[in-house]
Amino acid sequence: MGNYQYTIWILILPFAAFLFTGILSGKLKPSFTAAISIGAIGIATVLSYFAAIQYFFLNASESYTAIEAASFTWYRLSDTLVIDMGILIDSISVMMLVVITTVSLMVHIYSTGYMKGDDGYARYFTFLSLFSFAMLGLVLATNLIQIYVFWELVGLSSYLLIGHYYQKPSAVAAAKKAFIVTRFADLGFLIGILMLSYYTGTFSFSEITDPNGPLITQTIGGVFLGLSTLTWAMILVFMGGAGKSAMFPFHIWLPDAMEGPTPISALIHAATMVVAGVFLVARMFTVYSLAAPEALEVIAFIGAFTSLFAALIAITQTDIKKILAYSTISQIGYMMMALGVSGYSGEAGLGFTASMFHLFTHAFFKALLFLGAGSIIHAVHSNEMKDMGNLRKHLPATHITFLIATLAISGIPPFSGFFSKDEILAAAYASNKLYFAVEYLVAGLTAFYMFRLYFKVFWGKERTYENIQESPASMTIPLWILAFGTLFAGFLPFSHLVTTDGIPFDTHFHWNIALPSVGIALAGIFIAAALYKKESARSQKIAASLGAFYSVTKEKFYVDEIYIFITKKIIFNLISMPVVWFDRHIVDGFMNLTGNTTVALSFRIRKFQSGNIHQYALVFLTGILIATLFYLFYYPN
Amino acid sequence: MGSALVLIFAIMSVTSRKLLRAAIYLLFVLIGVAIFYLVLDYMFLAAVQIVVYMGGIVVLFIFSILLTSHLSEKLQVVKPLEFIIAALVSLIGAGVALSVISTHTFKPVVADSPEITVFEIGTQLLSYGKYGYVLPFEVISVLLLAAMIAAIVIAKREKKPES
Amino acid sequence: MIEDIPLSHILIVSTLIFFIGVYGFLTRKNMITMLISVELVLNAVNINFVAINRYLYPERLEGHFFALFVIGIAAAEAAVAIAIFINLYRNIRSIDVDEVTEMKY
Amino acid sequence: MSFSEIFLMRNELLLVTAVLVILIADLSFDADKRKQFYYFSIFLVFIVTVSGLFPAKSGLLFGGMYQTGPLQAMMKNILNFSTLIILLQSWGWFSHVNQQKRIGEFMILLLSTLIGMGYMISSGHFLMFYLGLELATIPLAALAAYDYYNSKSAEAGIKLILLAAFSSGIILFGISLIYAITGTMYFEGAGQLIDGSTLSVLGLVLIFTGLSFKISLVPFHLWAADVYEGSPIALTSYLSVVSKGSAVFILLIVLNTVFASLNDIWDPLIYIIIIITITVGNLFAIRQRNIKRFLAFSSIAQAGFIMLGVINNSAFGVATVVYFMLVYMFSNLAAFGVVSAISAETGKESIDDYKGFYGTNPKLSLVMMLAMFSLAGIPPIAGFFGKFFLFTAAAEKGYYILVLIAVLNTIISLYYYLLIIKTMFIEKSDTPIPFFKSNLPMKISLVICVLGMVITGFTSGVFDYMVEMSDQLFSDMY
Repeated sequence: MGNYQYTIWILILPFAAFLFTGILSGKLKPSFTAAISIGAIGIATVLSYFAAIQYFFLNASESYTAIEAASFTWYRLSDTLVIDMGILIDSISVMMLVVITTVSLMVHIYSTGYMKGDDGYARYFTFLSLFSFAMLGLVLATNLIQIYVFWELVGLSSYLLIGHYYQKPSAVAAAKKAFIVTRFADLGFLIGILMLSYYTGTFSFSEITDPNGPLITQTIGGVFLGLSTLTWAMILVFMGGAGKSAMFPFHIWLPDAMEGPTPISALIHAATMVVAGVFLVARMFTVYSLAAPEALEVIAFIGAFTSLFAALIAITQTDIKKILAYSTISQIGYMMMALGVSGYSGEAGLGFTASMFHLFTHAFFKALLFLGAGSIIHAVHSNEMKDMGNLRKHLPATHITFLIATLAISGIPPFSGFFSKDEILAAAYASNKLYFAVEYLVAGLTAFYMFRLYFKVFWGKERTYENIQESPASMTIPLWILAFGTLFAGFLPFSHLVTTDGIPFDTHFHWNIALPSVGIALAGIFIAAALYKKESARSQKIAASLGAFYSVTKEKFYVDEIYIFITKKIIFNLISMPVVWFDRHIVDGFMNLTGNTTVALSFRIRKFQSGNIHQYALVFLTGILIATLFYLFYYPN
Repeated sequence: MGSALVLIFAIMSVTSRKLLRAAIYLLFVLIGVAIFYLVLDYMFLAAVQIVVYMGGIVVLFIFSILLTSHLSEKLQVVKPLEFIIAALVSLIGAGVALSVISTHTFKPVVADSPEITVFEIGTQLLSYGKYGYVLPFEVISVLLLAAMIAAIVIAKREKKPES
Repeated sequence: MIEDIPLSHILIVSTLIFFIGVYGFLTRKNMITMLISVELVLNAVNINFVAINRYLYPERLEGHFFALFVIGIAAAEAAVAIAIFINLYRNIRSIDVDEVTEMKY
Repeated sequence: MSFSEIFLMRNELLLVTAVLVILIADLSFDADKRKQFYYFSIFLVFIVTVSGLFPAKSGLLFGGMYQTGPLQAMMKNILNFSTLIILLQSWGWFSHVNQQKRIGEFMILLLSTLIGMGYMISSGHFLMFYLGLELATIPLAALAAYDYYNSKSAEAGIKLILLAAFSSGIILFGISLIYAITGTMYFEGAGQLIDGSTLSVLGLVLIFTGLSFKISLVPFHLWAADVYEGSPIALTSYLSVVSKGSAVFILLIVLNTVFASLNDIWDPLIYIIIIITITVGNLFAIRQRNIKRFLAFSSIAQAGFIMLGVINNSAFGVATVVYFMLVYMFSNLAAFGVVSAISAETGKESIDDYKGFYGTNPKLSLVMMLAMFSLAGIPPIAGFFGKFFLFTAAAEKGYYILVLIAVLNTIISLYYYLLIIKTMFIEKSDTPIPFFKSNLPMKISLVICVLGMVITGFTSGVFDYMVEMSDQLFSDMY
């Protein structure tokens, strides 16, 4: 078991940094504020790694059990229903600790360079500490209420961070949208919590997710619309997760949220907040898997659908951050789908393990991509790809690290993304062939749009840049560290560490899946290269560097034409564009319409407040009459 | 018969187009109510009704009517739509209330009536046990004080200072 | 004497007065007449209290006392209301409720 | 009756004493010493507030006409405390030339309504309930019309007193019906004898709607926005917190004592009223351009949320309501404090005037932001817990649809609270409100509110205490 008391400091330090810098804001030098924040998260990172090593590798027993490292009763609602505050140490929370602290620390360091000279420098770091605290509190939560509180705190601090450039109307609108859309989704979460607590009389995860507990072994509640009450509750809980994790149709906030500073996108929209929903489902996975399989089917469907949907949109985007945003949505769809198809215990739980594995590797390479994009934007002062080209000459460090991350997300061995994606595809293959086919296609699309981005930015035509130079060391060092993580994270034996029931199992390598998936990834890369490398004078060299497969297609020119026809005409115009249109006008439009209708409605009913006492008295009296008549006819005693 | 008269006066007091007449009709209604109390053997209450209402409230009304309007002024006729709505709501309300009251079986009426003397009333008003009313008595004194101050503060105003 | 009049008769009268008052409150434009309507309402309620007291629970004087206090409060209420009317009259030279719809929506 | 027994009424007695002392002191303080007089009055209210913190005993006085206990004492403490904060916030308004002379009267009237609320909450008899209600209403109308050069203020007073008189007529009719059924006006006796007949349901509806008027539940709320807008700002905050709070408290007591056996009947009524109240309050709030009116509608919506706790007729439900009132007091008064400071300083009350406020007055706008977040129910500020417990209370009764609608409405409310924040922080203005220094009492009050918003959320003891206190309403007394 071991003693994990010290883990409380992982929470306390960022919070203390937030309080200290927040209260003394304006009195401290900005650089000092940054130093405090970095110091706090740095120590937290060390502690997290220590906890991970202690939990995973110094563990004597065969399996991993959940440990409540600290707990105290906060509110007592009834004799059984209590709200605790505590720290829950188990394999997924420890893994998340490592992810969050690592990425957060990198982002902190990176930001010292990226945000240099910004008016809100100190404020930025203050909120960054708050966000880190909230996110860490979320993953360490021992019960539903604690997770909900931190969940909302994450939303709040991300609101503050996305709206960092508060002079920019679009940033403010985006922050508000993110806040409101996720809050909207959270209402499902909240009601789900209330339903669960009503039936189980507890908020505690250890009791709710106990495989032998009453929630799972007994049927509770009635049946509503063909699904049990528990299933509905779990679907509602997932709704909250879908909001934070930007699942369809709640994904609309994420692309807009790119208005925030780029390091924030790396932290919030790549590695931490957006995976909160995946984490939530994983946290409740026992219940989903054993007691509410229908809810799990919903999750699998939404995950698969979102991953395809977002990948199709990503193809058409021209803003590099938007491409990364849609790619994030797509990858998280992957994780959700993997959870959805997963079984419980042993090798059946491969989907769960794969999902967590992908979460882990994705955090590294997606943070790297975002930070790389930040570095590009820092140099070029634009988000648009048309302003970029041939940047590999000017930004060598960014180029190499970005390429590593792009290869990883495309699933090319031996980069980390390959291993986790392979496991996900294997899990999907074992469970549902349709989802497998979808995800297989998405893997190809991913490789395509990522390399489209890569080629357009780093190859392509040279543009006129104003005094362009590589980012300072404070920015490139985090890039290298993350690139290192991206290279080696894939070799972790995840099935020995993170499993559904805490018991390790052996997974073998799925050659039958790995090879075709690499194949489709390469295909995607080649199409991208064929389409987008042309503007480059050194196209021949890429052709050579990319190997024989490419040269074959090159020689057979008509194949190239077919590729272009397929991609441009079919995928682009016939599929992606309509999807984009649907996304912008129907999904987003629906949300806007709801808002507008509310406002319009409020105009319509203003006549009720006419200022005339007679009318007030009349409404008053009518109210009484209606109530009385209601009782006369409905409650005849 | 008497009650019919009270009702007629009540209707007239809310429909009369002359302000002062409305107040006078109200006076008649109040007298009618006082007579009710008398019939029910509540002498003291009837006396209070007459003193407070006639001596106080109605005088106040008449006074303020004289202050705020001309005697010849006629109130506007109620607009038909307003009339219909208000009448409808009142009628439905009355119908509902009456139907509820009439269908309710009250406990049997107690016929014998103990004599109520002013002395008894006084004692109860100032006793502090159960069914004693000294506390409300004190509270209403606070209320009257507050109302008095309120009325003075609002009505007595100084010239607007040149700001 | 009260044997001649049934309780229901009195309750009907009081209810009618109550709703006559309500009608007045809903239609009258002049604030003083609205206040007159309120007095009608209060009197109707008082009749209720007294009659119920007398017919159903004559052993205790609760309804009687209630009516007594209601009369007192009605007086206080009327005084404050009229003070406000007069103040308004000084401001806008009218005590018509249709004139006081400055604040709406 | 011994001295110690009469001491149960200490809150009201002290308040009466305070009123009398102010009445006399008003004469002895010279015109140039109004500020001292103001501080003196505040000091008296402070004493009353502090005295309420001593442990309260429960007991009946005057044959059950007055009943008190720790729960009632706690409710009164909340009201006293709010009044103290409001008075602290009103120096800016008092210091205006044409108000200075009348501080004394203002205090007297305000405190006498507080006495009325005290008696109302402690009433064990319908007469005391009615008297308290009237004492808590009539002076308020005068206060609403206090600013007598402003026709809006007079309009507010008129709307308040006419409609209040009307609604008290309706309550009285309801009481008379209950009296007809039970033959007693003591809550205890009436509660045992009430039979659930149609007549008693009618009585219940009438009494409930009369109180809904004071709480400003839709559709009995129409007066609220107009009166809030027209009244002097100190009174607006008083109406939206203290007056509303007292009505909520007595509603809790009346429903759970007199009408306890009819709870199946009042549940659907409250259910429907909650839905329309929250929705209508929110829809109207979205569009307001006057900050006082905006807060009026927001507080109407909040009143709907409060009812979520009332619908759960158990000690837990009562505790959630009282707890929410405490949190609501801090949040709403923080908002009103800022509005009041601005209004006193510049006379501006339109939301558009708040543009660029962050640039000139960052501290005040941060307070306002915190208040808005608390009202919107964003964790970890206390407002979240207040709302969350209310939701739990309703969910405990199995009203998921209701909770769903309520939670949906929090999204709408979030939208318009953010609108205020956006106006202050982002929008530019050529003529922003210039920087000003708040006066000392205002600063104190805002610090108290901010601390309250933060601390009440984190100290679980507050809520536990309230649950404990609320038990007595259901156990030892009835």
